[in-house]
Amino acid sequence: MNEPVIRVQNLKKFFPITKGFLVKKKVGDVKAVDDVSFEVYKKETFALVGESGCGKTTTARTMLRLIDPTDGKIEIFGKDISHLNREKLLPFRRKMQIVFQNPIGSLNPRMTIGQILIEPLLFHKIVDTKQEAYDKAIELLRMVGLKPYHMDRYPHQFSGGQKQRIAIARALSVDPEIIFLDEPTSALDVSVQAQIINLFMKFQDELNLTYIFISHDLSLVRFISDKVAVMYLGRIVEIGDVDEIFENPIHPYTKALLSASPIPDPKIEKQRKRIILTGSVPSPIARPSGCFFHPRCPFKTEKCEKEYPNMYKVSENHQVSCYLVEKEGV
Amino acid sequence: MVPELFIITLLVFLIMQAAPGDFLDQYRLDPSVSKDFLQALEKQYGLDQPIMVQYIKWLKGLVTGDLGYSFYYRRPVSDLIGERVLNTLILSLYSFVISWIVGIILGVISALKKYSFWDKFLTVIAFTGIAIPGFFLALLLLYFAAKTGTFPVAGMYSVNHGKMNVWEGFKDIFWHLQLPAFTLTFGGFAGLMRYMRGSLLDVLNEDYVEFARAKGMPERVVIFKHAMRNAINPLITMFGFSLSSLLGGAVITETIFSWPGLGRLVYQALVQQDIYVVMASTVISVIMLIAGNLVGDILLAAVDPRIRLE
Amino acid sequence: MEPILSVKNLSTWFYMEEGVVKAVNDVNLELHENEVVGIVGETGSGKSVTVRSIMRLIHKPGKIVSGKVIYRGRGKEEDILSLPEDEMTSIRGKEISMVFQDPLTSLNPLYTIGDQLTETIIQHQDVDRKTAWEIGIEMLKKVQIPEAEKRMMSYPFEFSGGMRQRAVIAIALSCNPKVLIADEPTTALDVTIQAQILDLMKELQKEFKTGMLFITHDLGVIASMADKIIVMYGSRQMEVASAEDIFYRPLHPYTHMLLRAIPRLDKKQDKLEAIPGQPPRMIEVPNVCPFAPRCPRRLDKCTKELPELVEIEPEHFVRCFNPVLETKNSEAIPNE
Amino acid sequence: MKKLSVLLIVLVVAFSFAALPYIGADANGKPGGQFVLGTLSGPKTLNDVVAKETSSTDVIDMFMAYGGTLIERHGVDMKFYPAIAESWDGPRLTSDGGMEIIWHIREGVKFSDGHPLTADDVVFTLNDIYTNPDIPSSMQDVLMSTNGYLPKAEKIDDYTVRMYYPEPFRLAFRYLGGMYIYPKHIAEEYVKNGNFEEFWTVDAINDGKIVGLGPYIPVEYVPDQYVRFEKNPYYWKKDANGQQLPYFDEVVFKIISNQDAMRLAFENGEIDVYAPRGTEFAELKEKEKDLNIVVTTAGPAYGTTWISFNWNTPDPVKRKWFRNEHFRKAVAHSIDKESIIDTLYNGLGIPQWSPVSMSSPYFNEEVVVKYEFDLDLARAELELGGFTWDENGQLLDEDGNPVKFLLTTNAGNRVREGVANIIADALKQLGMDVTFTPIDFNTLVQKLLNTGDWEAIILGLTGSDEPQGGANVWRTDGSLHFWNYSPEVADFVDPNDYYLPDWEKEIDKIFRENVRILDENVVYDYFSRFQQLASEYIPMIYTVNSLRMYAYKATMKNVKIGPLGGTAWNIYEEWKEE
Repeated sequence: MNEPVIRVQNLKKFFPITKGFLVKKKVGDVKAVDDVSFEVYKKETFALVGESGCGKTTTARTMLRLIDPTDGKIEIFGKDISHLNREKLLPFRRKMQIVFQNPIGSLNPRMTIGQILIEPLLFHKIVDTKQEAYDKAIELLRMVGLKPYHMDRYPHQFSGGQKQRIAIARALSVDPEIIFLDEPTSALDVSVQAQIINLFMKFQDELNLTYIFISHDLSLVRFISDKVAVMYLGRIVEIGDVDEIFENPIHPYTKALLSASPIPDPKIEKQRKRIILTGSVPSPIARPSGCFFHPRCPFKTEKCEKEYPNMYKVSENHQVSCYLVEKEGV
Repeated sequence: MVPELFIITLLVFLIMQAAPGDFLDQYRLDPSVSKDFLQALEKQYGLDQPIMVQYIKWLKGLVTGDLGYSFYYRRPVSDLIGERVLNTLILSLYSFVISWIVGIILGVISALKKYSFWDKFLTVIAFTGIAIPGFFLALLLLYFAAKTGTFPVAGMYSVNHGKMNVWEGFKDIFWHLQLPAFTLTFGGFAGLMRYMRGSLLDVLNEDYVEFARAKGMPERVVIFKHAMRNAINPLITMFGFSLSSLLGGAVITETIFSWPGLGRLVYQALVQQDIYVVMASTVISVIMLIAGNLVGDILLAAVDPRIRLE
Repeated sequence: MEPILSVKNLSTWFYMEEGVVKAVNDVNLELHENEVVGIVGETGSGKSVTVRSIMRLIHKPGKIVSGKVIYRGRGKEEDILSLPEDEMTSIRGKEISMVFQDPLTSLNPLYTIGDQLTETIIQHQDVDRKTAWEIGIEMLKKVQIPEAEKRMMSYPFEFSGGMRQRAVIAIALSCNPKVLIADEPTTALDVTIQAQILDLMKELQKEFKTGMLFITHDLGVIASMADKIIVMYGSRQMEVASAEDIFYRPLHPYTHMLLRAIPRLDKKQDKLEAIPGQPPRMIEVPNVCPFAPRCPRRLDKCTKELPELVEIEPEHFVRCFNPVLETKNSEAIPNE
Repeated sequence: MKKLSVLLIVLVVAFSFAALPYIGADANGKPGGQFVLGTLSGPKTLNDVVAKETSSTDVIDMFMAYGGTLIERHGVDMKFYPAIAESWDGPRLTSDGGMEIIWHIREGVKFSDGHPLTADDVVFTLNDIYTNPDIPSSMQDVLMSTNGYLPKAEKIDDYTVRMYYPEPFRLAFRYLGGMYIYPKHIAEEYVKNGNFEEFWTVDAINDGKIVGLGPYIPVEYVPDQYVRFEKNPYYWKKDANGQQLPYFDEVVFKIISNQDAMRLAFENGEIDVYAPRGTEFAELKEKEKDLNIVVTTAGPAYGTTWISFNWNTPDPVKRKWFRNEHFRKAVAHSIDKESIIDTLYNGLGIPQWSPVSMSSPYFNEEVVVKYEFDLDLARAELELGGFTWDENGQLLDEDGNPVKFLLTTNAGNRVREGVANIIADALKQLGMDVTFTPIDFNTLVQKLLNTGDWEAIILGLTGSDEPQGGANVWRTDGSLHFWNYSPEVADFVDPNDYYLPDWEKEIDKIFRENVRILDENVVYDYFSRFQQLASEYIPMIYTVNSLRMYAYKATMKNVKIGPLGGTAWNIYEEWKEE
């Protein structure tokens, strides 16, 4: 088997909490990402799912070194980038691009689409001359389904879907190998979402891209990803092959998530047995003892309150951090 | 607070010292003042000592409550400030209160009648207030006073003030107060009004205002209970901040209207390089700034549970 | 039985500097007691403006240009749109309530939950503060907020998103309204919380026999909630039918394509069928089918005139010259 | 020695029958009313020894001068009249080569607190205050004779005081006679305690502690608002009808910090007198009838405006030009004084040629050299000085260096900046490359006094009717002899390159010697020679004197405006017609 392109090991990101009126004092940490490990292989789509505050976005941002990790390793193509300085990071930055949730916020409103596309080409020295950059920009626009005459327009003249296409074109412009997709369609209408998702699928095929896909939409995750990691309060609770996990979820939280996601089919909806969780996600500042999920878990045992469960291997492509595995003897 | 005060005063002191010349320069070109006499004065004022020695001496005095000595007035700085602080407060508090009341009321009207004639009219007034230089307005008012004789031209008291009884004296000051207060108010309320308008318009667009309507609250309750209190919030920080300008914000107005306040004293001291008066005013400004922000924070905590309970 | 609420030929336009935005055109709908009508549509389809028009919460430069909203909950037929403004306050919150999309911003941050709850109760019911407070506590218990007595004293920021939406629902239902309008009430919430809230709303709706207008862009959510569904596109109703008909026998090409464009949790799909093109701009739209530019079944006629909303089958209305009749036998969702 | 004894006789003849009436003895007015004057700022102190600015001295004058000194000067005829001293003997030489004045003090004069004035007060004032080495004051510089002696006073009897110098000192009469007299019974305590600095701060007004011999005593001070004076109930003067002076019950100094407001207050009738600026004069003059005011001018003011060059400027090439008298004369020929008067003084100015004020009795126009505005003459002077022009018209010195220098003045003074521009324009026509840059006053003072880093400057000095007041400027070792400091005074002057022409030495001598001469005629000759030398060699090239301008209410009576200046010098006999 080939080497993974991304290997994250025991990644941690803590944010200090300060308090005080005149003198600020550190009173604790928000453990946004706590001991997260996974591997991603080439041409794979790896999904990070979970509810808001679970740490999926922080994980991605730390991997991109947009924020510095507190501890752990981030290996990209076999090299640990967790402590590289700006300069040494640059080639990795080029290889790793990101498409954000909100296309409006990520495009400079004062620059034309042409300028937005040409700038990174010249900065990363993908091309040598302005003419080449211009030609390449037009090529990119075509690739994402826009027209050459769009070059001279400004972002506000485009619809949401078109803006996201521009963001994709910009990400693709520097020939990346890994693209982080941070809820890339959640601001889009349903009728446009499919266009964008199909575009991602097409480029992955044609350009051998590896995707890190961050989403709370499990239907979308199922459709697009190969592997999925379910996060809860900064930790991965279940990880593995998408189909296996969606067909046979083991962690009660994964189960709850799946059962809570609506299905556009009234008959199925009416027959479904829902696991309705009580309460909401606890604060990441004061996480429960033992398994973080135990206060909401319908299957909790005494053990769950005391000790955080290890990762158990369910199958070759499926791991879960829950004592249920032992009980069921999988 | 203490380190801020220390750094700022040291900075001001160094800047004052870095400026060419000193307080005595104004006498150096006077043929009737001899070199020996100037030297005697230098020694007397401590100007012959190294800068840091002068600063530390002043600082030591400050700790014991001694603000230093004015070269120009040859009196303790605390006396000079003491006899003017009330005058400045009368003027600035009066116009402060009026600016805030007028600014908030007009801002609310302007926001509620958005894009109406009154909104546009008040906007024009506000921008006039912001744009017109204070000294120009002050001079305009002076001419108005002189031509119509309705208001006294300058000063805080009539020359016969000392012979008036309490009520007459109060009326006398009140009468003198109007023009300078108008100058300050006109420049001050406009910003507040625009700020209040903007803030209220923002709040009126908030979901909770719409939700209050949707649950059937009368418009009066929607505006005054749900919108207004939220709209005032950002102004409270400003309120605290502008409190700090109460003791020093009106140099030009005070000078033009001959109002016997601190602004004039400090301005003159700056020009004359009367360093300890400047230093004292710096100390006052810093303390006022810190106190103002503190008041702002306390008020904000009082009205906003999010701040209070965190 | 007469519907409790009938909307007739409602149009609401916004007079902007760039031109007139015809946000809602000629909308008709009926809502019965104990019935859930869903309105589905994308951003700018006019679904939200429709319900705000019913509440008369349209502000300048918007204007309700035509139509009637007949309310029958007070033993007579009343056109809400022609009531005086102060009369309107006795309809809002008491007869017709509304829940907004974002629970984080629907509550005033400066007042306690109890205050915001009791002020509504006092406004509409002839009770004193103490009674109102007790009714408030009861309502919080109804929406399953634990320690209701204590939580009355809390401020919104002390609540999580789900709890806030519960509080909003408590306020909306506190005066036992006959109609509840829910404008994307769970869009801002996480999926597990969404499930809780939807469950709760459904339960309460059944309990109070409220007529509910439920607005969403999420076909999954609407599938579990609505008895009847209105599909809106480009400020007009495109298809109106029972939930089953919409999902299993969609007749309008837009509905038909939309159902194929969304991924499904319960199936492994190879491909999503994307709808080409962009949603329409809403300024100065001509009177033709708004979906025509993106429609693969477009006829010449479609770009020239506006199809009527016709009842093609009983209780199944479609606005289309070329409906998808050949897929009658529920090909829309391939059954496995 | 023979010459001296002749002098002595002349002096005795001239002064010992001094039985003139006092000023105001012939006045005929109506008592009562209030007189309001405007002032730009309030007093800083009421202690004359400490006071340095007019805002303080104007207030002090009210209770210590105006009849409160031994002798006083008439503002129009400029003569000295008896005041507290009824008569005097001297000044006269004494047998030991010194000089004395015997003052006969008027009997029955009382301070404003009713305490009688005696010789003790006068002796105390001179010996214990003005000449006290522990109380530094600028008065000591004024009183010091040529060789650094200070006078001593001794009481002969209760009403006779003798003042004595070890050498003759001409100025003694005016300075000693004009000295303010302190009430010994109040001031002595402070002198003894060594805290005379703290005597009569402004707080003393409201404490009711001010005591004086002058006509009005300050009784109320509201900082930055007004000072109110009440008439001195024991003031000694009486008018022609035996009515005790002064006439006004009250005088008020109204403090108005803004000149525009001051003028409006005058037009509004809130103040009684006003000193208009040149720009306002014509306008006010037009309103004379409407406002019922008098608007008038009164001869040239003492203040001067001149251009000067630094003979010790750091660049030796430039030093050479500036020391060249032809260069300076050429500059003098290029000053268009008429256009300065027209454009900058609104016509209310007068050309100045002599270092002695035109209002001074020593002014002698006959001897003064005048370099009229004439660029051709200027060019001729330059040629005489060895200068030439290149093909572009640029002026070159005899070594071929282009003439190029910086002209400066203090920023913010509109008149000086205007004068600088007019002069710079003319000099450019002569082919000089002049760059004019105004700089901050304090920086300018540093350059002028401490570093010598300047080339050409336009400035002004205050003056008086007594030329000796400029000794600090004209003596070669003077601390304001800035165009050519002696290396002993300023360390930036190179002693090896110090250039002192004969005429400078002669002027120096005049300033050293004239004060030893008591014969006014001889002094007059001395200062004539001074004026001749200074105006010919022009180390300072004078430009224009502004005229003094006054406006006052027409109801004010007995306002007598003369060369001494001011509307208040005879305030005790002024009155108002209601």
